[in-house]
Amino acid sequence: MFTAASAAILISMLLALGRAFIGPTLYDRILSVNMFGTKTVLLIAVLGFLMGRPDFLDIAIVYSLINFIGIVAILRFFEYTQPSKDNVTRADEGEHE
Amino acid sequence: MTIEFLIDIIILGFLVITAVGIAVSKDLFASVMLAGIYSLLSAVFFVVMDAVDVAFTEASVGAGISTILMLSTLTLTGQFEDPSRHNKTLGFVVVFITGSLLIFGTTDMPIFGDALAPVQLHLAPHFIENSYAEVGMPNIVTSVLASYRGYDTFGETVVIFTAGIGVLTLLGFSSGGSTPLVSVVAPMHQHKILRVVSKMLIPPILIFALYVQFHGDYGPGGGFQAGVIFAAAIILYAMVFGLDTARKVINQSVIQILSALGVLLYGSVGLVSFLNGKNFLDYSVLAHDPLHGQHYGILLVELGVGITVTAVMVSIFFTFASRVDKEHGGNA
Amino acid sequence: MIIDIISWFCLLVGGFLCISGAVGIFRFPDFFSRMHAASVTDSLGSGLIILGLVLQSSEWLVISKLVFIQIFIFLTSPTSSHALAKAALHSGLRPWTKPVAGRDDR
Amino acid sequence: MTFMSQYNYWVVIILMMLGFYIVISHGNLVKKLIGLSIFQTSVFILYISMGKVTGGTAPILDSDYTVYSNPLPHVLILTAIVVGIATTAVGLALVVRIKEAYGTIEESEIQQKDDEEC
Repeated sequence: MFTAASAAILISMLLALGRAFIGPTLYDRILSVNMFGTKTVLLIAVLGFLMGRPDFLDIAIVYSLINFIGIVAILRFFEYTQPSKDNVTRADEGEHE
Repeated sequence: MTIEFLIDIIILGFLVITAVGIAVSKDLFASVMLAGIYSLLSAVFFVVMDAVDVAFTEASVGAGISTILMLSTLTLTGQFEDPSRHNKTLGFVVVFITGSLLIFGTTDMPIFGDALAPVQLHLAPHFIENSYAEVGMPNIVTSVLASYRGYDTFGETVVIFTAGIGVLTLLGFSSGGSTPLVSVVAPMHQHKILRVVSKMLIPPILIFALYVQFHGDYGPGGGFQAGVIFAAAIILYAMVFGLDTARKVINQSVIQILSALGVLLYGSVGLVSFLNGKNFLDYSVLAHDPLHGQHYGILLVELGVGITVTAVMVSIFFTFASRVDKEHGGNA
Repeated sequence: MIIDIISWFCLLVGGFLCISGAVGIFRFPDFFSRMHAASVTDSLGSGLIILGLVLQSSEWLVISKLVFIQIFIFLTSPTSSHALAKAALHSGLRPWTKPVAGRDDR
Repeated sequence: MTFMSQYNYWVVIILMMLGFYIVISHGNLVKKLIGLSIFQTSVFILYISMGKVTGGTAPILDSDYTVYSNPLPHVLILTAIVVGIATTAVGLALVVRIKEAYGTIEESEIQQKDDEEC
């Protein structure tokens, strides 16, 4: 049953990865990285049970915390580039449409 | 074929796809984000390969600090690369030849997971069988890291300290000269929810870092991981509430002293054991019972590593972030 | 036994929700609908998977760690989604609307 | 099984070559550093793969288990990851300085400017 759950998580990871590749705007990529992070937390938790040593959940806890920091960092530094370079956003939008 | 091996194959496949994505992407921001995914995947791989301590380190370093540093550099250097200047064919030929030679070389490698491979026959059996009697810790990785190979780890700590000094000399010189721009409006002021949630999350992160630091003898964790997590909490504070606020909480000079203090703590533990008539970093003389001595020694050494790693990571981030603030006028 | 069945059910439904969210993130036409798909299913899917794991474990330490993970996911996931949506809207990205629908700018 | 038994090493080599390719053929210095970190991770994967023992478990002693994976590669790679990020930080600092000095981080443009100065 853990196998089925981990397979489901792996499939959703693959789809998120696909969106990170094609995602026309950078926000799509950030979104998929965020989702990927959540899925990684779940996968590590399930893997702990699958391999019979569930006492290693600390790694999953670290991920759930660090992932948030990563997203905040991406948003924070992305904002620096946005106001000055309006044309970048326009270009992204154009690509998207 | 076991399920673990199947997951291993899938994860490695994902890794290759991600790496190809990084190679072809022109947008450096996208590359950095894919590099984040790459690091997440490699951490999962390390878990599958039973390397929980390594996965822990990769988890705290790869997704957090590494992404943050890359992004802060990108805000200073620009988002796009110039694809016209690549020498594709020559690079491809060189890579192809090297790769095929290496693939040819793998035919001599032992079968994956072989318990009788040459790697498994020396040292590792000794560590697995005797480390509990000699060092008294369930986590073999910690006892090897801090006790058997304590000298090596000392060297690594010094390398990290040196890297911190290097970044400071490269980028931190002008921070004392002109008065830094005081950003009137704290950054991310428009993200009220983010600020509240960060305020809620920072104390648990700090406590969790302390848990990782002192629980490293019994589970995955230790000074390196704890240091990075602790630094990540401080970095989160600096990002959400502004660099100046963070500087008020943690002074730059305090950080510099702390980063040296960790290395000194490590070295002085070695010196104490040296002066007591044993080898450098042989902790068994630190208490009457050699096992207790080992415990004390590892605790102190890991603390030294943790302090140095925290201080160096925070000072590296502060140096980069103050550059970013200066470049972009300090009002994001 | 009954606990096993409940936990399997939780794991399966959680896995299904994860996949459906991922399909949403992959197939939906624009950023905001993708984000909607991702964040809505993420919370429930991860919650169910963690619940399934909690039902499988016997040690209190493991259970408390799982609960912590769940709390952190519940705190961070919506927050980052919100911040992301806000940043995207700020940067001038507008939700995709049906061309005929016309004036529904928000 | 015997066919796939070298799979990890192949992936290591593919990743290593991808990183190598990025380092030698891309001109952007930040991209080069990303390529370097891919290369680095491939070495980590090589070490950790070699330490794995089939049927083994994580090297944290527990009375329920007798077979453990090799702890030595884990120690080496654990420190290497943290040292790797520290050295990457130095590299990025150098890139920022180069950008300030030359106004670009494309390798060929930097070389062009160097040539003009001579």
